[in-house]
Amino acid sequence: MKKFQFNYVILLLIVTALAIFPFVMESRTWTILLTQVFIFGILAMSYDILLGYTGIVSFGHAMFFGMGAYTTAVMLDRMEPTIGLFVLSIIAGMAIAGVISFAVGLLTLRLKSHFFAMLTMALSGLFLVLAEKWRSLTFGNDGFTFKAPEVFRDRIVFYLVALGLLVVIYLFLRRFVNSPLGKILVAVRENEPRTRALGYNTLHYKVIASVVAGVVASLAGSLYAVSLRFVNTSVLTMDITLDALLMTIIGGVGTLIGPLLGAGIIELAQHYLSDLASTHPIFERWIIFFGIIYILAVIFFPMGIVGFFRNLKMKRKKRVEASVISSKSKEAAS
Amino acid sequence: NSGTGTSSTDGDEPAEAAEGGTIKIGVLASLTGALESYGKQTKNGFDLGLEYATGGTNEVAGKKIEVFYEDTETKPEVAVQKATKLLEENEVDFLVGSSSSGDTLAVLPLAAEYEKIMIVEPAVADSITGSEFNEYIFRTGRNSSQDAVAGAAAIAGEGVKIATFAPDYSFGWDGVAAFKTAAEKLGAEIVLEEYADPAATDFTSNLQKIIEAKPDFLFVVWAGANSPWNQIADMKLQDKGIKISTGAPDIPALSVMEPLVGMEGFSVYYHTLPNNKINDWLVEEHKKRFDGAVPDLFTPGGMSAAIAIVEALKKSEGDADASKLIDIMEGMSFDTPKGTMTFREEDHQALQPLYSIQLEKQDGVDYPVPVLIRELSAEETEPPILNKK
Amino acid sequence: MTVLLKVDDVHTHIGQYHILQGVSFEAKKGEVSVLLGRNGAGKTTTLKTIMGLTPNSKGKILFNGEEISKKPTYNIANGGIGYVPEDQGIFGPLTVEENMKVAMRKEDDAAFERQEYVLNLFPDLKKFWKKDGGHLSGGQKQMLAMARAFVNDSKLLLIDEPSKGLAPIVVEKVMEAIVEMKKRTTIVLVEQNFIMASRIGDTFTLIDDGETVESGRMSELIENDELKRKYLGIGQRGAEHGVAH
Amino acid sequence: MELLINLTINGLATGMLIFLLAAGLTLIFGLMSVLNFAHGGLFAWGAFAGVWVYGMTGNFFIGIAGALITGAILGFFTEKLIIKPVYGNHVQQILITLGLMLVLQEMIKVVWGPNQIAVKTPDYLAGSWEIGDVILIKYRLFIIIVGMIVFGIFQYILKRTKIGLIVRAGVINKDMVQALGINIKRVFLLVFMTGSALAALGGVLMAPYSGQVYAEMGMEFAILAFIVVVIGGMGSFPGSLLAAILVGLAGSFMAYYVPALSLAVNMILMAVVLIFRPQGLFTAKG
Amino acid sequence: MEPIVKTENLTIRFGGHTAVDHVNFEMPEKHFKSIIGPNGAGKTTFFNLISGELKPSEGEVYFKGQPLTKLSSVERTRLGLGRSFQITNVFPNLTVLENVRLAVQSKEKIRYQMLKHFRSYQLITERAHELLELVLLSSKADAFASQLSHGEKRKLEIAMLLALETEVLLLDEPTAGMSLEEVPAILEVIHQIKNRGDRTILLIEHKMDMILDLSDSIMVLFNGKLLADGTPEDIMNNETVQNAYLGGLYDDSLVKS
Ligand SMILES: Nc1ncnc2c1ncn2[C@@H]1O[C@H](COP(=O)(O)OP(=O)(O)OP(=O)(O)O)[C@@H](O)[C@H]1O
Ligand SMILES: Nc1ncnc2c1ncn2[C@@H]1O[C@H](COP(=O)(O)OP(=O)(O)OP(=O)(O)O)[C@@H](O)[C@H]1O
Ligand SMILES: [Mg+2]
Ligand SMILES: [Mg+2]
Repeated sequence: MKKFQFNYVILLLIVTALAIFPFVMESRTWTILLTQVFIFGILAMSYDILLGYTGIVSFGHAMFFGMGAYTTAVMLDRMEPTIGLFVLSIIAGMAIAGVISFAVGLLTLRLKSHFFAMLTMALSGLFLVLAEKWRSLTFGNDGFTFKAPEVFRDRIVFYLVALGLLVVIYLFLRRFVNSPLGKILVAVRENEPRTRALGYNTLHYKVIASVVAGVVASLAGSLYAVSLRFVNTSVLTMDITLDALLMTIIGGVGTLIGPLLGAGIIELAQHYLSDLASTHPIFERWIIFFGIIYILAVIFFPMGIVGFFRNLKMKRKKRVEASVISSKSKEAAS
Repeated sequence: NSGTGTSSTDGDEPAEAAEGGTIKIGVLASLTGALESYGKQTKNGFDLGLEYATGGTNEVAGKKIEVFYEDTETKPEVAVQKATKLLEENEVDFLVGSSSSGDTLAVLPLAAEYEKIMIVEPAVADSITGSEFNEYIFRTGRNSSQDAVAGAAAIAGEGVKIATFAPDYSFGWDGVAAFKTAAEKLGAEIVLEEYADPAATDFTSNLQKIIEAKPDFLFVVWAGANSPWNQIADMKLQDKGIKISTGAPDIPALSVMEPLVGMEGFSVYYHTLPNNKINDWLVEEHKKRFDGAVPDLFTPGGMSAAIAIVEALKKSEGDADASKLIDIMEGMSFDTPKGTMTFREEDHQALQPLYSIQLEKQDGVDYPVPVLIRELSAEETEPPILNKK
Repeated sequence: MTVLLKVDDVHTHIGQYHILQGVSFEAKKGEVSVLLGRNGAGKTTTLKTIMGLTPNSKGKILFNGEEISKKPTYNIANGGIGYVPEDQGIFGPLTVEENMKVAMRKEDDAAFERQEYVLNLFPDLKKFWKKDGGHLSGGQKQMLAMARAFVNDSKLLLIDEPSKGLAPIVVEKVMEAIVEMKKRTTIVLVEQNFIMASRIGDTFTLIDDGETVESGRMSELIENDELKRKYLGIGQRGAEHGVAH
Repeated sequence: MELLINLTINGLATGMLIFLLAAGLTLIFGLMSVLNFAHGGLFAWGAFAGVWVYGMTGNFFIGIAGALITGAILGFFTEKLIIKPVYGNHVQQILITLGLMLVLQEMIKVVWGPNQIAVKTPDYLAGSWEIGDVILIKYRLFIIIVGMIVFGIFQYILKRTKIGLIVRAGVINKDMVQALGINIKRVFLLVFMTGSALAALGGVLMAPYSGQVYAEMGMEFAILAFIVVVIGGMGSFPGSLLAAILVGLAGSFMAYYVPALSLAVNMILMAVVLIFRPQGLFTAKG
Repeated sequence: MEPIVKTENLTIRFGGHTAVDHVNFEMPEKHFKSIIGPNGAGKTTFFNLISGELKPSEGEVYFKGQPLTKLSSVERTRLGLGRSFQITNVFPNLTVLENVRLAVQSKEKIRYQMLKHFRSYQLITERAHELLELVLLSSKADAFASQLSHGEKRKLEIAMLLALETEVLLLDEPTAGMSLEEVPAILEVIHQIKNRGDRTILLIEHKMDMILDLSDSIMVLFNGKLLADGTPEDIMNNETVQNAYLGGLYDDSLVKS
């Protein structure tokens, strides 16, 4: 499958556009909304590494998101909230997530699809309970607020930071999936036993994938916590995992850029629909429309949005090819 | 920094033009999801409250009042988004809300950051006026401790043995902790603290334990639809001489408490409990407006929040500057459907009366009705001060 | 002899690919018609198209004089057509017994007699009756695939490369079986093993690049070295390994 | 002694209830391997519809019938409109059924309002017997019986008929099954409808048990159902039954002896089972 | 010279059934041996035991004198035991080229490189194309493997095995279902490898003439037991082999195709 060429120029344009956006568009709501989109975009991309590239359906991804969120929140709360500490807390969170995802990976990745998915769900469930019970640290389900570094009080700064990190992560992950190792991940997704027979130790690759995904998810978590200046157990709930899942699928699994779009679409759709609700009473039950969006998404974009456009490209390409093939084989015949 | 909220947004509302200017209030509530009914109660209450306090003019000190409602969906991140929208786009002068403690806690720092008064209603967590307190926060809603004190007042006494049963998360733990101090102050003895998974299908094991502890009372702290009442009845606790006590919830939840008819407990509000003009007006109007429906648990709360704001503005001649308002509101007393409330200086918690009640079956009503035993005065239910840093 | 199956200028598209570009042949009652052609010629697709698994975009498929090409697969099958796919289509997690059970359309005595017959033909299946189909050996899978088709009394059997992966002695048995089947049913056979094809086939159809290039009585093909060389590569260097000398 | 009996009986009853919640999913997820996140929605609809009919007619059993029919009808449309395009594609199944879940859950609020609705246990099933210190809650015994009946019926159907085989075969290789003359689409539709009806049954039986129905009950218990189906071993009724009873007993005993962990009991159970038995307790053959 | 592959009492049981039964065999280096035997004799299982897909219930496999039981199939492949599969086993949703590239990549030991772009490894792609040429599959390079016909898949299977360039090649019915026209080509490929004389090859086939043409020696498996192991002549004259495997029709050349 040819990789969709998302060339750097467009990328650059979009990024610069986004970078100047908050200065031209004064609205803070947008700044905040987009910051959310960036953060969940990072989370969704990390999930795509699992789902899209390695073919692993995990129901426990929130676990790593939550680790990042809590590590950062606790550190900023207990110590003087400086930029340095913020960076440190992110790294700490990633480290923890890395170690845990490694252990969890070794423990769970031997299991087959459904059984794996449910086991991850169980483990992240246990982390949720832990956060619920370890109140001295987490204040349980009420959670706690904390001070973000002074510079972030201006939301634009944080917006730019999130955007920056998003771009970095995107470029990194894109290189990662286009590396030889990335190719092997895809092989694992397509036919694990065969991959082993080619001399690749598939468990290693699955663990690597889940560690990368876990670490990136933790980064998203850290940013999320800071964007709210608040954390509670909701960062560890199934909802987070499902959000990541939905964004990935709507955008198109195994496309990396897709999950980003997905994040945008879901966040915006949610924003607008719930807005409508406050204006037009018919939209009081806007969640219904939200659900319908999911359903239509699958029916009209079964491969996700990016997947959909790729297929168009493919089709055009193939038509040409098809004719080539048949002509070639004709030659062969004579 | 952008936090002053005075940065001009694109497309000013015409309201701004109205001479004397406008006061803007942003109300955060769960208008969808599990807490939907709470959110709606607050909303209706707040509308009526404004109308009552401004005598229908919807103006205070010559300024129009404009209200914006936002749905937090009971998700902290959404709450923050919506709150910021209110503060930035709508440039509200007050925040009100919200239906869940999580959402509210997430929004608290914004009030401080934007230096706007936030009236907390009806979120119950002690930490809001405790560890997470900041000076912009005022709470018209009662907190866990007040519930607890009221609960204790209803049943605790010298040598009374009490077991508690609560859901196994912050709300439950807070509630029980607060209740314990209150009850023990009254000389009661807590013989057992049981916690259960709020989503559990089966509570009988916990009840089993409670039975064995042989308490005089079982005090239940509960919230959420999946309630234990049926199983309490099935396990025949009452027959075993264990009296049940708990806080009377809102009407929909009351309707599932059939099995507990006769129990003594406390209530934050039921429309027949308070006896004052404002409440009569509330019930009256509410019935008119919502084809016969009576105000429910958190409707008066919403109303009280509105009244508090209007009263404060009257005193400040419509000046919405937070620092001024804080001085005014600290210690301010105001009349609400639940009688007179007073924002306590130290933690801005509104001291308010609660009600010690008994559940009775009344014909014509398809749910057990809380009937007044006695009103617990604001002083009596005064909670400990928890925001000493 | 009456024509049971008539495939008339059938075109089939899979995705954007134009796979079959005009396949035509007839299968007469009680005969064995063999489809021949190099890898990728379109033999399997032809059978799939008849079964309605890859619907044709053009042309007619008449079974008993009735147009079946627009019918859903299960109707076609119930109309009395049995199919032995190239990839055997064994239900791995199901036991041999269960595989047979799913296949058996009517569970009457006749059916169980036929089952007895095939189990005697392929004793391995009886031996591994309770074993997962997925755990069978390659050849045993092939046997099971055929057994599944043989238990029903079909008017027409479509068999895709039956001899593939079978030990010579079993190939021999399969041939006997097919000859036996001929008495009751008509057979369309895709077979690479030319010897086998030439022995049991009555007619042949040569497919190349999705088109019928030649068809006629098998005897004619056996005579016609030119054809054999052109489309079957028989007689080229190394191809001695393909046929008897 | 009485204590143990009580814990065990209540554990069993809860287990049976959970089994009933999961029975439908055992067919849809376990057997047809459709990741149906809308199961909870069907479950809740069964509960509300059933309770509504029960309220109208005053007869609990008519209520049950109502639930079954509602479930079947919902199942019919769900399969035709939602599931059919996504058979065999778990990723799409997750998205589309989650969408459906939201719709179903909110529609409940549209039809019956956002508040929970109280449900009375019919008098002849209400209350409990007390023998010594052993408390027998009538409704729970009723649940146990219904559970056994449902289990019996489906064991019989799956053992005696080919239907189970056909579904499993169809999941593996649809084309081949059709080439064998089976209208697999129809079979799937029927099985899915049955599964939905069972989900609805679980819902309506849950109602008097907990004394109320509320829109969110779906999501809450769907998770439980998934846990049971998976640790039971995808698509095996004995597996689901055993798993459900394990969950029930574990819950009951944990809550008594290790209350601190009772919040985590299901997760612990699932983790332990899967780590030591990665294929679940039973295989579909069991 | 010590054998490159050796088995001692190699045995595996599936439930009651013994699929491979105390097989002792030795494989001299750079030797070409074919394995024949009735269906279900245990040939593929024997391969699976050597390549590590299955673990023996008894006995041991040695590679250059080193016992393998502890090693996974992965490690064995890396050591130099490559195998092709009887039931075609490729990556259906990847292009034919990708399929082969993955095999080459493994041979080139580019296994954990995650920061360079895969295109910076031109040689891999080039090598992959060569191999496709070799098995006459170039025209399908960009088609998805799932779109190949059966015979084409068999060729891909072989290309992937060759890509690994392992010392020992285990070929499981490489030409099953390959058309008469294609067989010679594949045969040609195998011949080339054999003639290069640096590979050890084990071949499972039912096409007798092909076996006779290629093999230095033939071993016969029968109900999991090693029935005979010897020169083609000995085997062809072996009573049991004729009756139980080749069948009566042997002399009249049917079996030769
Ligand atoms: N799903 C598909 N998509 C695209 N092309 C396909 C697909 N299936 C088959 N083809 C192409 O159609 C042609 C015919 O395939 P088919 O399987 O009918 O050949 P065949 O005659 O059976 O070959 P063989 O003898 O190897 O089985 C081949 O070139 C193949 O590449
Ligand atoms: N995983 C397994 N579980 C159970 N039985 C098995 C398994 N694999 C193989 N068998 C049995 O072991 C025997 C040998 O199988 P194997 O595949 O080795 O035969 P084979 O010699 O390759 O036959 P063929 O020539 O048909 O490929 C067969 O009877 C088969 O049923
Ligand atoms: Mg074919
Ligand atoms: Mg074999």
